Amino acid sequence: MTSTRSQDNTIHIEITHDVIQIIDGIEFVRSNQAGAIVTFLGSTRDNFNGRQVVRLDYEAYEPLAIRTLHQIATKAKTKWSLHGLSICHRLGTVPVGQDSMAIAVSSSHRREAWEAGEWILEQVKAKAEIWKKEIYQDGSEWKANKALPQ
Amino acid sequence: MTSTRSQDNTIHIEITHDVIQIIDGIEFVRSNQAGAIVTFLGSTRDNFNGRQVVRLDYEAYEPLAIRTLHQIATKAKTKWSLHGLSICHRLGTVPVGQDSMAIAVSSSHRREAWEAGEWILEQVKAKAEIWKKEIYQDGSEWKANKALPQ
Amino acid sequence: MYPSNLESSKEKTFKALYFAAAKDATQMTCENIPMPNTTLTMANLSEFLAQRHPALKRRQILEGCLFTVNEEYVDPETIIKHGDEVAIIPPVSGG
Amino acid sequence: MYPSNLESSKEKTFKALYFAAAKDATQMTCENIPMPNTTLTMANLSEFLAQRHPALKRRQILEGCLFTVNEEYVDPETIIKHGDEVAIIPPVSGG
Repeated sequence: MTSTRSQDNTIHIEITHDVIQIIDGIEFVRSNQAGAIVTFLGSTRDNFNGRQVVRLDYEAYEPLAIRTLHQIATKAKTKWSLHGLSICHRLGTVPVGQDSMAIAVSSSHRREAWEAGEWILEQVKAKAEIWKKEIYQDGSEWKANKALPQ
Repeated sequence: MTSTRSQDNTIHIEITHDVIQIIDGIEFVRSNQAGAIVTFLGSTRDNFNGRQVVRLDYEAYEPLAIRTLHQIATKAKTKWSLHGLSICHRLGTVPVGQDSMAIAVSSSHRREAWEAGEWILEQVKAKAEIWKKEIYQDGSEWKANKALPQ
Repeated sequence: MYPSNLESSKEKTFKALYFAAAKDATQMTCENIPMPNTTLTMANLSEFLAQRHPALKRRQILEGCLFTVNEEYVDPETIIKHGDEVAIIPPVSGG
Repeated sequence: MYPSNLESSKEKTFKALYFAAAKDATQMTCENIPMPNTTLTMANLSEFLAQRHPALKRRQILEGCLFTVNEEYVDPETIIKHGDEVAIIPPVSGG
Protein backbone atom coordinates (compact mmCIF):
# COMPACT_ATOMS: atom_id res chain seq x y z
CA MET A 1 0.00 0.00 0.00
CA THR A 2 1.43 3.37 -0.92
CA SER A 3 -0.26 6.54 0.19
CA THR A 4 0.41 10.25 0.48
CA ARG A 5 -1.16 13.04 2.52
CA SER A 6 -1.17 16.76 1.74
CA GLN A 7 0.80 18.92 4.19
CA ASP A 8 -2.42 20.25 5.72
CA ASN A 9 -3.74 16.70 6.06
CA THR A 10 -6.87 17.40 4.06
CA ILE A 11 -5.99 15.20 1.06
CA HIS A 12 -5.44 11.45 1.33
CA ILE A 13 -4.32 9.46 -1.68
CA GLU A 14 -3.89 5.70 -1.43
CA ILE A 15 -3.09 2.83 -3.76
CA THR A 16 -3.65 -0.51 -2.05
CA HIS A 17 -3.96 -4.22 -2.73
CA ASP A 18 -6.43 -4.59 0.14
CA VAL A 19 -10.22 -4.37 0.22
CA ILE A 20 -11.22 -0.69 0.18
CA GLN A 21 -12.86 0.61 3.39
CA ILE A 22 -14.92 3.55 2.18
CA ILE A 23 -15.78 4.48 5.76
CA ASP A 24 -12.13 5.46 6.27
CA GLY A 25 -12.36 7.91 3.39
CA ILE A 26 -15.63 9.33 4.71
CA GLU A 27 -14.26 9.85 8.22
CA PHE A 28 -11.07 11.38 6.80
CA VAL A 29 -13.01 14.08 4.92
CA ARG A 30 -15.58 14.70 7.68
CA SER A 31 -15.35 18.21 9.14
CA ASN A 32 -17.43 20.42 11.40
CA GLN A 33 -17.43 23.01 8.62
CA ALA A 34 -18.62 20.55 5.98
CA GLY A 35 -22.35 20.18 5.43
CA ALA A 36 -21.97 17.75 2.53
CA ILE A 37 -19.99 14.56 1.96
CA VAL A 38 -20.23 12.88 -1.42
CA THR A 39 -18.64 9.53 -2.18
CA PHE A 40 -18.24 7.45 -5.32
CA LEU A 41 -17.46 3.74 -5.39
CA GLY A 42 -16.47 1.97 -8.61
CA SER A 43 -17.19 -1.73 -8.30
CA THR A 44 -16.55 -4.80 -10.44
CA ARG A 45 -19.65 -5.75 -12.40
CA ASP A 46 -20.43 -9.32 -13.40
CA ASN A 47 -20.86 -8.41 -17.06
CA PHE A 48 -19.73 -5.99 -19.72
CA ASN A 49 -22.13 -5.47 -22.60
CA GLY A 50 -23.75 -8.77 -21.70
CA ARG A 51 -20.45 -10.73 -21.65
CA GLN A 52 -19.91 -12.40 -18.30
CA VAL A 53 -16.98 -10.97 -16.33
CA VAL A 54 -15.21 -13.24 -13.84
CA ARG A 55 -13.04 -10.57 -12.21
CA LEU A 56 -10.99 -7.46 -12.88
CA ASP A 57 -7.21 -7.26 -12.46
CA TYR A 58 -5.64 -3.85 -11.96
CA GLU A 59 -2.05 -2.71 -12.19
CA ALA A 60 -0.42 0.70 -11.97
CA TYR A 61 2.77 2.63 -12.50
CA GLU A 62 2.49 3.34 -8.79
CA PRO A 63 4.91 6.21 -8.17
CA LEU A 64 3.50 8.15 -11.13
CA ALA A 65 -0.12 7.20 -10.48
CA ILE A 66 0.12 8.41 -6.87
CA ARG A 67 1.50 11.74 -8.07
CA THR A 68 -1.14 12.09 -10.78
CA LEU A 69 -3.94 11.36 -8.27
CA HIS A 70 -2.45 13.89 -5.89
CA GLN A 71 -2.32 16.56 -8.61
CA ILE A 72 -5.96 15.88 -9.49
CA ALA A 73 -6.90 16.14 -5.80
CA THR A 74 -5.02 19.39 -5.27
CA LYS A 75 -6.66 20.97 -8.32
CA ALA A 76 -10.14 19.87 -7.20
CA LYS A 77 -9.62 21.05 -3.64
CA THR A 78 -8.71 24.53 -4.78
CA LYS A 79 -11.27 24.77 -7.55
CA TRP A 80 -14.22 23.87 -5.28
CA SER A 81 -12.72 24.96 -1.92
CA LEU A 82 -13.30 21.49 -0.53
CA HIS A 83 -12.67 20.74 3.15
CA GLY A 84 -11.39 17.20 2.59
CA LEU A 85 -10.72 14.76 -0.21
CA SER A 86 -9.75 11.13 -0.37
CA ILE A 87 -8.98 8.93 -3.37
CA CYS A 88 -8.21 5.23 -2.91
CA HIS A 89 -7.54 2.82 -5.76
CA ARG A 90 -7.17 -0.91 -5.38
CA LEU A 91 -4.72 -3.01 -7.44
CA GLY A 92 -4.49 -6.72 -8.13
CA THR A 93 -7.61 -8.83 -8.43
CA VAL A 94 -10.93 -7.13 -7.61
CA PRO A 95 -13.69 -9.76 -7.52
CA VAL A 96 -17.21 -9.11 -8.77
CA GLY A 97 -19.16 -6.94 -6.31
CA GLN A 98 -16.07 -5.40 -4.73
CA ASP A 99 -14.69 -1.88 -5.11
CA SER A 100 -11.71 -0.92 -7.22
CA MET A 101 -11.90 2.78 -6.44
CA ALA A 102 -13.33 5.07 -3.80
CA ILE A 103 -13.57 8.86 -3.84
CA ALA A 104 -14.82 10.92 -0.91
CA VAL A 105 -15.11 14.70 -0.86
CA SER A 106 -16.51 17.15 1.68
CA SER A 107 -17.55 20.76 1.27
CA SER A 108 -19.59 23.39 3.04
CA HIS A 109 -22.45 23.09 0.55
CA ARG A 110 -23.71 20.22 -1.56
CA ARG A 111 -23.15 21.73 -5.01
CA GLU A 112 -19.35 21.79 -4.64
CA ALA A 113 -19.25 18.21 -3.39
CA TRP A 114 -21.30 16.91 -6.35
CA GLU A 115 -19.32 18.83 -8.95
CA ALA A 116 -15.92 18.03 -7.47
CA GLY A 117 -16.79 14.36 -6.99
CA GLU A 118 -17.79 13.91 -10.61
CA TRP A 119 -14.86 15.96 -11.97
CA ILE A 120 -12.33 13.97 -9.90
CA LEU A 121 -13.74 10.66 -11.14
CA GLU A 122 -13.44 11.70 -14.79
CA GLN A 123 -9.90 13.00 -14.27
CA VAL A 124 -8.83 9.80 -12.52
CA LYS A 125 -10.24 7.68 -15.31
CA ALA A 126 -8.58 9.83 -17.96
CA LYS A 127 -5.17 10.37 -16.40
CA ALA A 128 -4.18 8.03 -13.58
CA GLU A 129 -1.55 5.56 -14.78
CA ILE A 130 -3.68 2.55 -13.84
CA TRP A 131 -4.87 -0.28 -16.08
CA LYS A 132 -7.82 -2.65 -15.83
CA LYS A 133 -7.84 -6.13 -17.36
CA GLU A 134 -11.30 -7.64 -17.71
CA ILE A 135 -11.21 -11.41 -17.23
CA TYR A 136 -13.94 -13.46 -18.91
CA GLN A 137 -14.50 -17.19 -18.73
CA ASP A 138 -12.98 -17.55 -22.18
CA GLY A 139 -10.32 -14.88 -22.32
CA SER A 140 -9.44 -11.40 -21.12
CA GLU A 141 -8.98 -7.89 -22.41
CA TRP A 142 -7.11 -4.77 -21.36
CA LYS A 143 -9.59 -1.93 -21.22
CA ALA A 144 -9.07 1.68 -22.21
CA ASN A 145 -11.12 4.53 -20.82
CA LYS A 146 -12.64 6.96 -23.28
CA ALA A 147 -10.55 10.11 -23.53
CA LEU A 148 -11.92 13.22 -21.80
CA PRO A 149 -14.13 15.29 -24.10
CA GLN A 150 -11.72 18.13 -25.05
CA MET B 1 -37.18 4.00 13.92
CA THR B 2 -39.67 3.53 11.12
CA SER B 3 -38.63 2.09 7.81
CA THR B 4 -40.11 0.60 4.67
CA ARG B 5 -38.76 -1.63 1.90
CA SER B 6 -40.02 -1.95 -1.65
CA GLN B 7 -41.51 -5.33 -2.54
CA ASP B 8 -38.47 -6.26 -4.60
CA ASN B 9 -36.21 -5.25 -1.69
CA THR B 10 -34.25 -2.74 -3.78
CA ILE B 11 -35.48 0.41 -1.99
CA HIS B 12 -34.90 1.05 1.71
CA ILE B 13 -36.39 4.09 3.40
CA GLU B 14 -35.71 4.79 7.05
CA ILE B 15 -36.45 7.53 9.55
CA THR B 16 -34.47 7.03 12.74
CA HIS B 17 -33.42 8.76 15.95
CA ASP B 18 -30.13 6.87 15.96
CA VAL B 19 -26.74 7.76 14.48
CA ILE B 20 -26.83 7.05 10.74
CA GLN B 21 -24.61 4.16 9.56
CA ILE B 22 -23.95 5.00 5.92
CA ILE B 23 -22.18 1.67 5.40
CA ASP B 24 -25.57 -0.05 5.85
CA GLY B 25 -27.02 2.00 2.99
CA ILE B 26 -24.00 1.24 0.80
CA GLU B 27 -24.14 -2.49 1.42
CA PHE B 28 -27.92 -2.47 0.84
CA VAL B 29 -27.57 -0.99 -2.65
CA ARG B 30 -24.46 -3.00 -3.59
CA SER B 31 -25.10 -5.39 -6.49
CA ASN B 32 -23.06 -7.54 -8.85
CA GLN B 33 -24.71 -5.69 -11.73
CA ALA B 34 -23.86 -2.25 -10.33
CA GLY B 35 -20.59 -0.65 -11.36
CA ALA B 36 -21.28 2.61 -9.52
CA ILE B 37 -22.41 3.48 -6.01
CA VAL B 38 -22.89 7.14 -5.14
CA THR B 39 -23.67 8.35 -1.65
CA PHE B 40 -24.55 11.72 -0.14
CA LEU B 41 -24.30 12.61 3.53
CA GLY B 42 -25.83 15.80 4.92
CA SER B 43 -24.07 16.75 8.14
CA THR B 44 -24.56 19.41 10.83
CA ARG B 45 -22.19 22.32 10.29
CA ASP B 46 -20.86 24.44 13.14
CA ASN B 47 -21.99 27.68 11.48
CA PHE B 48 -24.56 29.14 9.16
CA ASN B 49 -23.52 32.32 7.34
CA GLY B 50 -20.88 32.82 10.01
CA ARG B 51 -23.29 32.45 12.93
CA GLN B 52 -22.20 29.67 15.26
CA VAL B 53 -24.54 26.68 15.28
CA VAL B 54 -24.67 24.54 18.44
CA ARG B 55 -26.78 21.71 17.01
CA LEU B 56 -29.70 20.92 14.72
CA ASP B 57 -33.00 19.46 15.90
CA TYR B 58 -35.16 17.63 13.37
CA GLU B 59 -38.78 16.58 13.52
CA ALA B 60 -41.08 14.97 10.97
CA TYR B 61 -44.65 14.08 10.20
CA GLU B 62 -43.33 10.53 10.11
CA PRO B 63 -46.05 8.52 8.39
CA LEU B 64 -46.32 11.08 5.58
CA ALA B 65 -42.57 11.71 5.33
CA ILE B 66 -41.87 7.99 4.94
CA ARG B 67 -44.40 7.78 2.14
CA THR B 68 -43.06 10.89 0.42
CA LEU B 69 -39.49 9.54 0.59
CA HIS B 70 -40.69 6.24 -0.82
CA GLN B 71 -42.46 7.96 -3.73
CA ILE B 72 -39.29 9.93 -4.51
CA ALA B 73 -37.26 6.72 -4.40
CA THR B 74 -39.64 4.81 -6.66
CA LYS B 75 -39.62 7.62 -9.23
CA ALA B 76 -35.81 7.84 -9.19
CA LYS B 77 -35.38 4.08 -9.47
CA THR B 78 -37.51 3.91 -12.59
CA LYS B 79 -36.22 7.08 -14.17
CA TRP B 80 -32.55 6.04 -13.94
CA SER B 81 -33.03 2.23 -13.84
CA LEU B 82 -31.12 2.08 -10.57
CA HIS B 83 -30.23 -1.27 -9.00
CA GLY B 84 -30.62 -0.13 -5.40
CA LEU B 85 -31.54 2.96 -3.42
CA SER B 86 -31.49 3.86 0.24
CA ILE B 87 -32.63 7.04 1.99
CA CYS B 88 -32.17 7.45 5.74
CA HIS B 89 -33.12 10.56 7.68
CA ARG B 90 -32.33 11.15 11.32
CA LEU B 91 -34.67 12.98 13.71
CA GLY B 92 -34.13 14.59 17.08
CA THR B 93 -30.86 16.30 17.93
CA VAL B 94 -28.04 15.94 15.39
CA PRO B 95 -24.82 17.32 16.89
CA VAL B 96 -22.25 19.24 14.85
CA GLY B 97 -20.24 16.89 12.64
CA GLN B 98 -22.88 14.17 12.56
CA ASP B 99 -25.20 13.18 9.70
CA SER B 100 -28.87 14.06 9.45
CA MET B 101 -29.41 12.37 6.11
CA ALA B 102 -27.83 9.67 3.98
CA ILE B 103 -28.64 8.72 0.40
CA ALA B 104 -27.06 5.77 -1.40
CA VAL B 105 -27.79 4.75 -4.98
CA SER B 106 -26.32 2.10 -7.26
CA SER B 107 -26.49 1.76 -11.02
CA SER B 108 -24.74 -0.07 -13.82
CA HIS B 109 -22.94 3.08 -14.96
CA ARG B 110 -21.75 6.16 -13.10
CA ARG B 111 -23.84 8.78 -14.95
CA GLU B 112 -27.16 7.41 -13.65
CA ALA B 113 -25.87 7.23 -10.09
CA TRP B 114 -24.69 10.86 -10.11
CA GLU B 115 -27.87 12.20 -11.68
CA ALA B 116 -30.22 10.15 -9.51
CA GLY B 117 -28.29 10.95 -6.34
CA GLU B 118 -28.50 14.68 -6.91
CA TRP B 119 -32.16 14.58 -8.03
CA ILE B 120 -33.20 12.56 -4.98
CA LEU B 121 -31.47 15.00 -2.64
CA GLU B 122 -33.27 17.99 -4.14
CA GLN B 123 -36.62 16.20 -4.04
CA VAL B 124 -36.14 15.20 -0.41
CA LYS B 125 -35.25 18.74 0.56
CA ALA B 126 -38.22 20.15 -1.33
CA LYS B 127 -40.91 17.65 -0.37
CA ALA B 128 -40.21 15.42 2.65
CA GLU B 129 -42.33 16.53 5.59
CA ILE B 130 -39.29 17.07 7.83
CA TRP B 131 -38.22 20.23 9.64
CA LYS B 132 -34.85 21.46 10.85
CA LYS B 133 -34.42 23.84 13.77
CA GLU B 134 -31.03 25.52 13.91
CA ILE B 135 -29.94 26.10 17.52
CA TYR B 136 -27.50 28.93 18.17
CA GLN B 137 -25.93 29.97 21.47
CA ASP B 138 -28.39 32.83 21.69
CA GLY B 139 -31.53 31.49 20.10
CA SER B 140 -32.85 29.20 17.42
CA GLU B 141 -34.64 29.28 14.10
CA TRP B 142 -36.81 26.95 12.06
CA LYS B 143 -35.27 26.69 8.60
CA ALA B 144 -37.06 26.46 5.27
CA ASN B 145 -35.49 24.93 2.18
CA LYS B 146 -35.62 26.93 -1.00
CA ALA B 147 -38.44 25.73 -3.24
CA LEU B 148 -37.42 23.65 -6.28
CA PRO B 149 -36.77 25.80 -9.34
CA GLN B 150 -40.00 25.25 -11.31
CA MET C 1 -61.46 5.04 20.52
CA TYR C 2 -61.84 7.51 23.42
CA PRO C 3 -61.51 11.21 22.57
CA SER C 4 -58.25 12.19 24.14
CA ASN C 5 -59.63 15.21 25.96
CA LEU C 6 -62.43 15.73 28.45
CA GLU C 7 -65.18 16.94 26.08
CA SER C 8 -68.29 14.77 26.10
CA SER C 9 -67.91 11.69 23.92
CA LYS C 10 -70.95 12.75 21.80
CA GLU C 11 -69.21 15.92 20.71
CA LYS C 12 -67.76 16.00 17.18
CA THR C 13 -64.05 16.89 16.93
CA PHE C 14 -61.15 16.73 14.53
CA LYS C 15 -57.48 16.39 15.32
CA ALA C 16 -55.00 19.10 14.35
CA LEU C 17 -51.24 18.39 14.21
CA TYR C 18 -48.76 21.27 14.47
CA PHE C 19 -45.12 21.09 13.34
CA ALA C 20 -42.08 23.38 13.49
CA ALA C 21 -43.05 27.07 13.63
CA ALA C 22 -46.78 26.21 13.91
CA LYS C 23 -46.00 24.04 16.94
CA ASP C 24 -44.01 26.87 18.54
CA ALA C 25 -46.80 29.38 17.87
CA THR C 26 -49.57 27.19 19.29
CA GLN C 27 -47.37 25.78 22.03
CA MET C 28 -48.75 22.33 21.23
CA THR C 29 -47.98 19.43 18.91
CA CYS C 30 -51.63 18.46 18.48
CA GLU C 31 -55.10 19.14 19.79
CA ASN C 32 -58.63 17.85 19.42
CA ILE C 33 -60.77 20.71 18.12
CA PRO C 34 -64.56 20.70 18.42
CA MET C 35 -66.22 20.87 15.01
CA PRO C 36 -67.58 24.39 14.41
CA ASN C 37 -71.28 24.73 13.54
CA THR C 38 -70.49 26.13 10.06
CA THR C 39 -68.92 23.76 7.51
CA LEU C 40 -65.15 23.76 7.78
CA THR C 41 -63.32 23.31 4.51
CA MET C 42 -59.59 23.34 3.75
CA ALA C 43 -60.20 26.80 2.20
CA ASN C 44 -61.34 28.41 5.45
CA LEU C 45 -59.20 26.27 7.76
CA SER C 46 -56.45 28.91 7.95
CA GLU C 47 -58.83 31.58 9.09
CA PHE C 48 -60.36 29.20 11.62
CA LEU C 49 -56.96 28.29 13.08
CA ALA C 50 -55.78 31.92 13.09
CA GLN C 51 -58.72 32.88 15.29
CA ARG C 52 -58.09 29.93 17.56
CA HIS C 53 -54.35 30.69 17.86
CA PRO C 54 -53.63 34.42 17.30
CA ALA C 55 -49.88 33.71 17.39
CA LEU C 56 -50.27 31.80 14.12
CA LYS C 57 -51.65 35.00 12.58
CA ARG C 58 -49.22 37.35 14.34
CA ARG C 59 -46.21 35.37 13.15
CA GLN C 60 -47.70 34.97 9.66
CA ILE C 61 -47.13 31.23 9.77
CA LEU C 62 -50.20 29.90 8.00
CA GLU C 63 -49.50 31.75 4.75
CA GLY C 64 -46.54 29.47 4.04
CA CYS C 65 -48.24 26.26 5.16
CA LEU C 66 -49.69 23.33 3.27
CA PHE C 67 -52.41 21.22 4.86
CA THR C 68 -53.23 17.51 4.78
CA VAL C 69 -56.35 15.64 5.80
CA ASN C 70 -55.69 12.06 6.90
CA GLU C 71 -52.18 12.28 5.46
CA GLU C 72 -53.36 13.40 2.05
CA TYR C 73 -52.86 16.76 0.34
CA VAL C 74 -56.46 17.57 -0.64
CA ASP C 75 -58.37 20.19 -2.66
CA PRO C 76 -59.49 23.42 -1.00
CA GLU C 77 -63.16 22.37 -1.16
CA THR C 78 -62.50 19.25 0.94
CA ILE C 79 -64.74 19.32 4.01
CA ILE C 80 -63.21 18.44 7.37
CA LYS C 81 -65.34 15.96 9.28
CA HIS C 82 -65.45 14.27 12.66
CA GLY C 83 -62.38 12.15 13.40
CA ASP C 84 -60.26 13.62 10.60
CA GLU C 85 -56.55 14.22 11.21
CA VAL C 86 -55.55 17.58 9.83
CA ALA C 87 -51.83 18.48 9.69
CA ILE C 88 -50.42 21.97 9.36
CA ILE C 89 -47.29 21.65 7.19
CA PRO C 90 -44.92 24.67 7.32
CA PRO C 91 -42.26 24.99 4.59
CA VAL C 92 -40.09 21.87 4.96
CA SER C 93 -36.36 21.81 5.73
CA GLY C 94 -35.24 18.22 5.67
CA GLY C 95 -31.87 16.95 4.44
CA MET D 1 23.83 0.69 -8.15
CA TYR D 2 24.55 -2.62 -9.89
CA PRO D 3 22.96 -3.10 -13.32
CA SER D 4 20.30 -5.69 -12.74
CA ASN D 5 21.41 -7.99 -15.56
CA LEU D 6 24.65 -9.72 -16.47
CA GLU D 7 26.02 -7.28 -19.07
CA SER D 8 29.40 -5.85 -18.16
CA SER D 9 29.17 -3.05 -15.63
CA LYS D 10 30.85 -0.60 -18.08
CA GLU D 11 28.05 -1.02 -20.63
CA LYS D 12 25.51 1.81 -20.84
CA THR D 13 21.82 0.81 -20.46
CA PHE D 14 18.44 2.32 -19.76
CA LYS D 15 15.48 0.69 -18.08
CA ALA D 16 12.19 0.16 -19.91
CA LEU D 17 8.96 -0.51 -18.00
CA TYR D 18 6.03 -2.21 -19.77
CA PHE D 19 2.42 -2.11 -18.56
CA ALA D 20 -0.88 -3.70 -19.61
CA ALA D 21 -0.94 -4.59 -23.32
CA ALA D 22 2.74 -3.62 -23.73
CA LYS D 23 3.64 -6.00 -20.93
CA ASP D 24 1.66 -8.83 -22.58
CA ALA D 25 3.27 -8.15 -25.96
CA THR D 26 6.85 -8.12 -24.62
CA GLN D 27 6.16 -10.84 -22.09
CA MET D 28 8.05 -8.77 -19.51
CA THR D 29 7.34 -6.03 -17.00
CA CYS D 30 10.73 -4.39 -17.42
CA GLU D 31 14.16 -4.84 -18.96
CA ASN D 32 17.56 -3.20 -19.07
CA ILE D 33 18.27 -2.24 -22.66
CA PRO D 34 21.80 -1.52 -23.91
CA MET D 35 22.06 2.02 -25.23
CA PRO D 36 22.19 1.98 -29.06
CA ASN D 37 25.14 3.66 -30.79
CA THR D 38 22.88 6.29 -32.42
CA THR D 39 21.22 8.89 -30.18
CA LEU D 40 17.91 7.64 -28.83
CA THR D 41 15.23 10.29 -28.38
CA MET D 42 11.61 10.00 -27.29
CA ALA D 43 10.71 10.61 -30.95
CA ASN D 44 12.42 7.48 -32.23
CA LEU D 45 11.87 5.37 -29.13
CA SER D 46 8.72 3.71 -30.60
CA GLU D 47 10.56 2.55 -33.68
CA PHE D 48 13.44 1.29 -31.53
CA LEU D 49 11.11 -0.71 -29.27
CA ALA D 50 9.09 -2.04 -32.22
CA GLN D 51 12.24 -3.56 -33.70
CA ARG D 52 13.22 -5.01 -30.36
CA HIS D 53 9.74 -6.49 -29.75
CA PRO D 54 7.90 -7.18 -33.03
CA ALA D 55 4.72 -8.08 -31.09
CA LEU D 56 4.48 -4.43 -30.05
CA LYS D 57 4.35 -3.53 -33.73
CA ARG D 58 2.15 -6.45 -34.78
CA ARG D 59 -0.45 -5.59 -32.14
CA GLN D 60 -0.17 -1.88 -32.91
CA ILE D 61 0.33 -1.09 -29.25
CA LEU D 62 2.85 1.73 -29.37
CA GLU D 63 0.59 4.03 -31.44
CA GLY D 64 -1.71 4.52 -28.46
CA CYS D 65 1.06 4.85 -25.89
CA LEU D 66 2.51 7.78 -24.01
CA PHE D 67 6.07 7.63 -22.70
CA THR D 68 7.76 8.95 -19.58
CA VAL D 69 11.41 9.37 -18.70
CA ASN D 70 12.14 9.17 -14.98
CA GLU D 71 8.42 9.49 -14.26
CA GLU D 72 8.02 12.65 -16.32
CA TYR D 73 6.11 13.16 -19.55
CA VAL D 74 8.80 14.78 -21.69
CA ASP D 75 9.15 16.43 -25.12
CA PRO D 76 9.89 14.30 -28.17
CA GLU D 77 13.40 15.73 -28.44
CA THR D 78 14.36 14.50 -25.00
CA ILE D 79 17.41 12.24 -25.27
CA ILE D 80 17.41 8.96 -23.34
CA LYS D 81 20.64 8.45 -21.45
CA HIS D 82 22.32 5.86 -19.32
CA GLY D 83 20.39 4.96 -16.18
CA ASP D 84 17.11 6.55 -17.32
CA GLU D 85 13.83 4.81 -16.50
CA VAL D 86 11.56 4.90 -19.51
CA ALA D 87 7.93 3.79 -19.11
CA ILE D 88 5.57 2.74 -21.89
CA ILE D 89 2.09 3.99 -20.94
CA PRO D 90 -0.79 2.39 -22.88
CA PRO D 91 -4.21 4.12 -22.76
CA VAL D 92 -5.20 4.06 -19.07
CA SER D 93 -8.29 2.37 -17.60
CA GLY D 94 -8.36 3.10 -13.91
CA GLY D 95 -11.47 3.71 -11.78
